[in-house]
Amino acid sequence: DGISDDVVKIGVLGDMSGVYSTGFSGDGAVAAVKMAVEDFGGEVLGKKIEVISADHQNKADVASATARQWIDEDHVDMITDLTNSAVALAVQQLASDKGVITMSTGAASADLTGKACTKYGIHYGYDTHALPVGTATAVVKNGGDSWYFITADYAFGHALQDNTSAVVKELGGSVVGSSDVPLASTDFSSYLLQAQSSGAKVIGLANAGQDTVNAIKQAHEFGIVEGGQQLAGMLVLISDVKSLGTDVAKGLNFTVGWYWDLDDESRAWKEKYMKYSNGAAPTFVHAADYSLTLAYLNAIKAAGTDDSDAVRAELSKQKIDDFFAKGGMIRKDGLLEHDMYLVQVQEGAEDPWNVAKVVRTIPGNEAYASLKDGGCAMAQE
Amino acid sequence: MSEQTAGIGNASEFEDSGPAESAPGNRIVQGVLWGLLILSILVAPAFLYPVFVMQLLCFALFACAFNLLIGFTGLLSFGHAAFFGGAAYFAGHAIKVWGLPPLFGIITGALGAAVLGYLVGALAIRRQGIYFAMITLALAQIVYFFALQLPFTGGENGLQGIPRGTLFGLVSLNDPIVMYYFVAAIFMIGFLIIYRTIHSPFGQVLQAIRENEARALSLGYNVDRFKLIAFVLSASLAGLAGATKAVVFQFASLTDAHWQTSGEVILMTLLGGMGTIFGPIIGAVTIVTLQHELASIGSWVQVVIGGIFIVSVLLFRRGIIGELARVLKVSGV
Amino acid sequence: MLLKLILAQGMLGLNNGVFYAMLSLGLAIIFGLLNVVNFAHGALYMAGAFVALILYSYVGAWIGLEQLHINFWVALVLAPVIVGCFGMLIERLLLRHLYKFDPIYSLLLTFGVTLVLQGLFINTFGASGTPYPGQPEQLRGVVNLGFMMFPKYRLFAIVFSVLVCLAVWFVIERTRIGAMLRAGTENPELVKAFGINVPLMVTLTFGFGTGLAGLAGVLAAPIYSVSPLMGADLIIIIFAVVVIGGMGSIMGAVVAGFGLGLIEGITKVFYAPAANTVIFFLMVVVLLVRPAGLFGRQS
Amino acid sequence: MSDFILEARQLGKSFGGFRAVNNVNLNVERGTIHALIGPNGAGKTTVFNLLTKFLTPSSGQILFNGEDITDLNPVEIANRGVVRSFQISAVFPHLTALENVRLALQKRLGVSYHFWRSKSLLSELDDEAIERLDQVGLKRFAHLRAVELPYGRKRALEIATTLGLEPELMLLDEPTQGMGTEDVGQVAELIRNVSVGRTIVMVEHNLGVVADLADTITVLNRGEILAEGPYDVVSKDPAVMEAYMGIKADEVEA
Amino acid sequence: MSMAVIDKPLLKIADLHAWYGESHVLHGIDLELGEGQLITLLGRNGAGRTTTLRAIMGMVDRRTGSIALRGEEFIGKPAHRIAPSGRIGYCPEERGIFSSLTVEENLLLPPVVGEGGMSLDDIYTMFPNLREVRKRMGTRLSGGEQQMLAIARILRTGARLLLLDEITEGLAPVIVKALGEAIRRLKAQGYTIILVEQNFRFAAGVADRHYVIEHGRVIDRIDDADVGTSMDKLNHYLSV
Ligand SMILES: Nc1ncnc2c1ncn2[C@@H]1O[C@H](COP(=O)(O)OP(=O)(O)OP(=O)(O)O)[C@@H](O)[C@H]1O
Ligand SMILES: Nc1ncnc2c1ncn2[C@@H]1O[C@H](COP(=O)(O)OP(=O)(O)OP(=O)(O)O)[C@@H](O)[C@H]1O
Ligand SMILES: CC(C)C[C@H](N)C(=O)O
Ligand SMILES: [Mg+2]
Ligand SMILES: [Mg+2]
Repeated sequence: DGISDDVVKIGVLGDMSGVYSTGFSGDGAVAAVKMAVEDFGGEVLGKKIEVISADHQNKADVASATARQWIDEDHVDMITDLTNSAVALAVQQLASDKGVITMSTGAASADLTGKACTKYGIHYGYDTHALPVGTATAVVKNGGDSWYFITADYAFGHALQDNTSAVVKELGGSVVGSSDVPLASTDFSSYLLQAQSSGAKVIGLANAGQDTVNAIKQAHEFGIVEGGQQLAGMLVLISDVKSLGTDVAKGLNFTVGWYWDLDDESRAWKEKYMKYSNGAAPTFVHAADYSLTLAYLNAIKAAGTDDSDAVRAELSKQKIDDFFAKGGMIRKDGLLEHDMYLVQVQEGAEDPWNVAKVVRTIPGNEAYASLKDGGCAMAQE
Repeated sequence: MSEQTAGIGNASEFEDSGPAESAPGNRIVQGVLWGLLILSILVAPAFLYPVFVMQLLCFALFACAFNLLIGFTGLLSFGHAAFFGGAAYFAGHAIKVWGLPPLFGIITGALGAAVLGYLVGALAIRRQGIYFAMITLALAQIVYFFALQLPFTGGENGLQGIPRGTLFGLVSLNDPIVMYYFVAAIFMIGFLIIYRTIHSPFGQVLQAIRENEARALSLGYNVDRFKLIAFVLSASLAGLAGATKAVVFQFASLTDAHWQTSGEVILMTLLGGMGTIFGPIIGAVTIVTLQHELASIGSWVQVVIGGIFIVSVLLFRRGIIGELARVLKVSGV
Repeated sequence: MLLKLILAQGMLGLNNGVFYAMLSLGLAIIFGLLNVVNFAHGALYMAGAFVALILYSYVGAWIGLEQLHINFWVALVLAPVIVGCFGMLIERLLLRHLYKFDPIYSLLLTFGVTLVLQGLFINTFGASGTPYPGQPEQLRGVVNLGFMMFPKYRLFAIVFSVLVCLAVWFVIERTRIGAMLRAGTENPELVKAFGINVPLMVTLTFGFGTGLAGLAGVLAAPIYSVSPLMGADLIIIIFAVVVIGGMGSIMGAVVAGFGLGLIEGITKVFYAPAANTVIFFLMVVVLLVRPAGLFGRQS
Repeated sequence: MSDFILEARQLGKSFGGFRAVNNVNLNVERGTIHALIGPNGAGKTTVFNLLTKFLTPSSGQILFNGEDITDLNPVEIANRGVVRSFQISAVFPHLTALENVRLALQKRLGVSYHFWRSKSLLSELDDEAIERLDQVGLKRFAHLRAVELPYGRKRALEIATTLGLEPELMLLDEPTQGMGTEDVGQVAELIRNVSVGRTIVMVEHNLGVVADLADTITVLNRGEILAEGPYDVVSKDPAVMEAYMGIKADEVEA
Repeated sequence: MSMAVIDKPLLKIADLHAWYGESHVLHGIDLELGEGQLITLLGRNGAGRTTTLRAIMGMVDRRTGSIALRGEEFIGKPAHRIAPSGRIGYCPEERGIFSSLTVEENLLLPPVVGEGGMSLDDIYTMFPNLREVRKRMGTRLSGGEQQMLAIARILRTGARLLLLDEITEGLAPVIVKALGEAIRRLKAQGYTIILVEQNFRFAAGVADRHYVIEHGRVIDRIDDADVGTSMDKLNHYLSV
């Protein structure tokens, strides 16, 4: 009992320099975690809380080697961020084998708490199941019933494409094709042409970050949107909208796990965060990073130990009720079920970061797969 | 545009290569190095993170295998990552999907690398010098794309969660110390194979080919076949290293097959000393340790590694062991 | 529909061919004349793109003129000069010391230079890439080619690079400079004794070849986002292009560059996953039937 | 029954459109020294390259001991006992003289592909290697690396190595080129010694050496045979005198 | 030995030392020759004759002493300035034919250093073999053809001082003879020539003087007229 090694170590393993380093991971995520630790008082059960971070370069092997050493040598108690599903899947498995809790935020694949779920793996913030529920539904209902996907060619992209396809088909739409694009491509033109000639009404972007931004830009460059096809970004952050410009992104619908302009509590948190991050507004992933850090520390406090089993159990006992999630709960399969928001790009707001307005709140139980449908074997008994 | 550049690191450049290998001074230095090697392998896990030492051993074996080609045959392969990384996938698949025990999985990996080595080698030895280097580089890139696109490799995700399993159905390799000595044994076997190859009748012919290919041909040696065998041997041993690494990290990834890894193994060998026995080990240990220690400075590691590359090429073409041998006036180390 | 798609992908392929051709051209000049395989060529291409970006987005701020954005046309002239000068520096300070050794050492040296350059740019600008905002006004918008809408800028890039390639080919193959350079590679000492300033010639040539890489970088900036890794995988493709064209052959580099871009583009129509590898497979085939490359001098 | 060890029939080689060797018929009698002479560019080196398959003939046939060897590759030809030397000296510079010779002897042990065995098993060849070195006067240099030998001795080492293969037929391309007078004498002596019991074909510009050693001389000119026979006959042939020695040169455009 | 001093030497070399890296090869060469003269440098293998020519051309790692050409000092000049300002043509021992250039490109390579050079036609007339092979790559030539090319190449440039190193090496007697003719003709046309030879008979009769070099020094100097009487001495110098 008590705190192992007299210190609680939180490891932020993220993409510190690559395509996901803005918006999802990087300094912004580290700032959120550190801010939470500070707000918590820097200590838990009288022991120091330490935050360390490392760059996984979007490489699962780099990530798992780092995680392995963190666990074996540095006795890290919890690993978070794990932006990039391939990374998260690898590290979650490894950490669980070694009895260490992971709390993935940036990573999206619903498999993390689905068929790849583990005893100590938690997925916090959003997933590929939750994203299309809002966005794809809205698009299909507006008449966009045939889709062509441009998909990031790894765990995340494929999961997102699958989950979106399921939504589209359920609503009677069809999927006419897809192109797999390597992560961090800069030229989407040939895929876009392929999509264009498929005749689909909607080009679904099953990618994220810089990839999404580039794809949308080039679609405009080649006159694809003018040609009558609609783009649907399945994972868009406000930072992406900002770099696209609201004129280019105009009309875009997308789904987020939180938006800073939801209520006063959120607005206040955003102001505070911006001081930590050199003036960049938080994305919903950063908010999740903060929220989960507090949740984890509270669980240690409540359990009176940093023992993984005790903390994991405690995490599922609490309700997550803060600026980020209202009445959210961490399920047996490790998924944080909470409300999601469909937002739409808006132009000309006063605050340069006010790039979207919320058009619909998607209740947690609608957004996420049920425990039963999620496919986590461990959670079925 | 002459293609007849003699192999790298040989002939004209280094005129003075000390006395015969069996001179008494050499014997002593050789003995000391062997002793140091064995001793440090035995005691390292007591002082260092075993997984890290295992990584060192894997890369050291990789570099030694590579050196067999560049240092003792005069062929610069710029695509050795294909064998290292390829074998990792073969081994991973054999263990994870076919359920082979780890040892047989690793052997499967090495055999797979041998087949790849045969295919790449047979094509590449049609050209010489810089062309050979570029062709191996490009062929390795094909292997890389296969690793990216074939269904069994897991694409960008890599092949994850390869079980370490048990050795001969007896001891679990999940115990880090057992795993360590298992890896150490593989390293020693690989290293001894290389050592013996260099000092075999076959090695003698390789050296002759490196020094004067046309003459070797006129003496009736089938030069291409010798080169190909050397290539396949080197590829298999690189594969042995890669497969072992896959079991250590329970992971086969694209990084291992990427050209940058091919570049790194060249650097390790160059830095330690091409054509020396122990040099590649020193080079691998230096580079891997650097990467490890400097991981916190992020991409500056690349700058440092690049800088070392430049300095070694400009000033230490003999490498650490090569320079040492020159100063001590010994050979065969 | 299929024909339309083939034409469209062909155009895009040709567009990539611009960079294959210009880069392999520079590589071929440097190799053919200096016997150096410049691994850093891709990194210098990247540097060229960054120079354009820096001129547009940063220089103004540095000198206190926030509103100053040095435009694309200026970059098109300045970047090759800057990159070329940097190339000459590399030649003077580093490569020069390796000519008397196996050319493989030059390859390794430039490999090291590549790592350093990439690392420096990643550290300064991040690995993810920044879009180049300075695309010239005159070249915005699209042209309707009948089978597709094609951005004006990309069309410009194609035409411009064809002209550059032709001009370079003329200078090297049709003037005495070429012969002097080749001789200088082979036996610099003797060429010097004939009264030619070989070291200067070599430096200028290297500067010219790398300047071409810088030029390609500027051309690329408005198309792709400017990223420290933009040249990293490209260089391997360029190697294959050069081997296919015939190492050291100027014509080979240009023809193979555009041709392979085209083939790669069309491959995407039929079997997209093969597009990555088609160039390397072609390389294998060429090696089997014509080891010196399509335009190389057979030995 | 003719005792020709080597016969070339209608041998031809073109480079592009240029016929470097044209319809050459060469009959080399067993146990003799056969010299190939001719002006520069006559095709002598090319003929050597054809005979050893370093070049592929455009036309013609090569018989060795009556068997057609036209389609064999250089390695197979060497392994049949036709071994050549080069116009410039060809040794393995960083191997010792002993190791150089041993490489030739090693072949007959059939262990050259055995990478798993120790090379110490080659030491059984040392005695014979020393003997070969002794034959060419290099015994005391056995443990010196070849680079350290003076030019003439490198040439001798090359011959000793070649002898290690016990070739039936040796082809020597300008063995005395670039040597000072004292070396020339030494090498000529050496060639005479090793010719015992085997056949030698040599290209040589030094007429003194040719006159001294050769039993038969074939004169090539512009890829074709101009004359053939013993020195006394050939050297008096007016065509040879004009084309090769340049007698009557005043009338020929220099 | 006769020590006739030339009034106005075209080339005067005094106390020339030269090094390759650490190795000190020339130990004080002194020689001189007047406009239109022909001298030979004789000596055994490794005596330093080639190095003397290379030192004149600035092709050694370090040189000291004096090389005065038409009164101008050449020691400090960078290598690429020597041929043009001295109007020198150099034919190296190893011939130095460029393999990546055609024969004609090889011929046209050396820049013109003065007026009065031979035209391509003159050259092909002098060496008809070369005309036949002019489109061929340099090193596809036979040894002898390469030798001709190496000499022809410098005759085009208008050089007036020719440094010729072992030009008869590896050549058939017929060519050696032709070259002898050519040398005679060049001399008659007023060229100044330094000839490095193993074979002094080749130059006997054309040369003005012979310098015997050993261990990087001039050990003797023999006027051509005295060759007959100095035969024993010469044989002694040149053989064992
Ligand atoms: N690979 C080649 N391509 C084109 N021409 C060639 C090639 N090799 C040789 N030749 C030509 O063939 C002719 C014969 O050359 P070869 O080397 O056989 O002459 P050689 O009799 O040995 O002369 P030398 O006594 O000068 O060595 C020459 O004119 C040469 O230019
Ligand atoms: N590049 C070099 N580096 C070091 N030493 C050299 C070099 N070239 C020549 N030497 C040495 O300098 C000395 C003189 O050589 P040089 O070539 O001038 O002789 P030479 O009189 O022309 O004889 P040869 O008949 O061999 O041409 C020799 O001892 C030789 O070994
Ligand atoms: C930043 C993200 C889009 C990463 C992605 N969510 C993934 O799972 O890989
Ligand atoms: Mg010849
Ligand atoms: Mg000489």
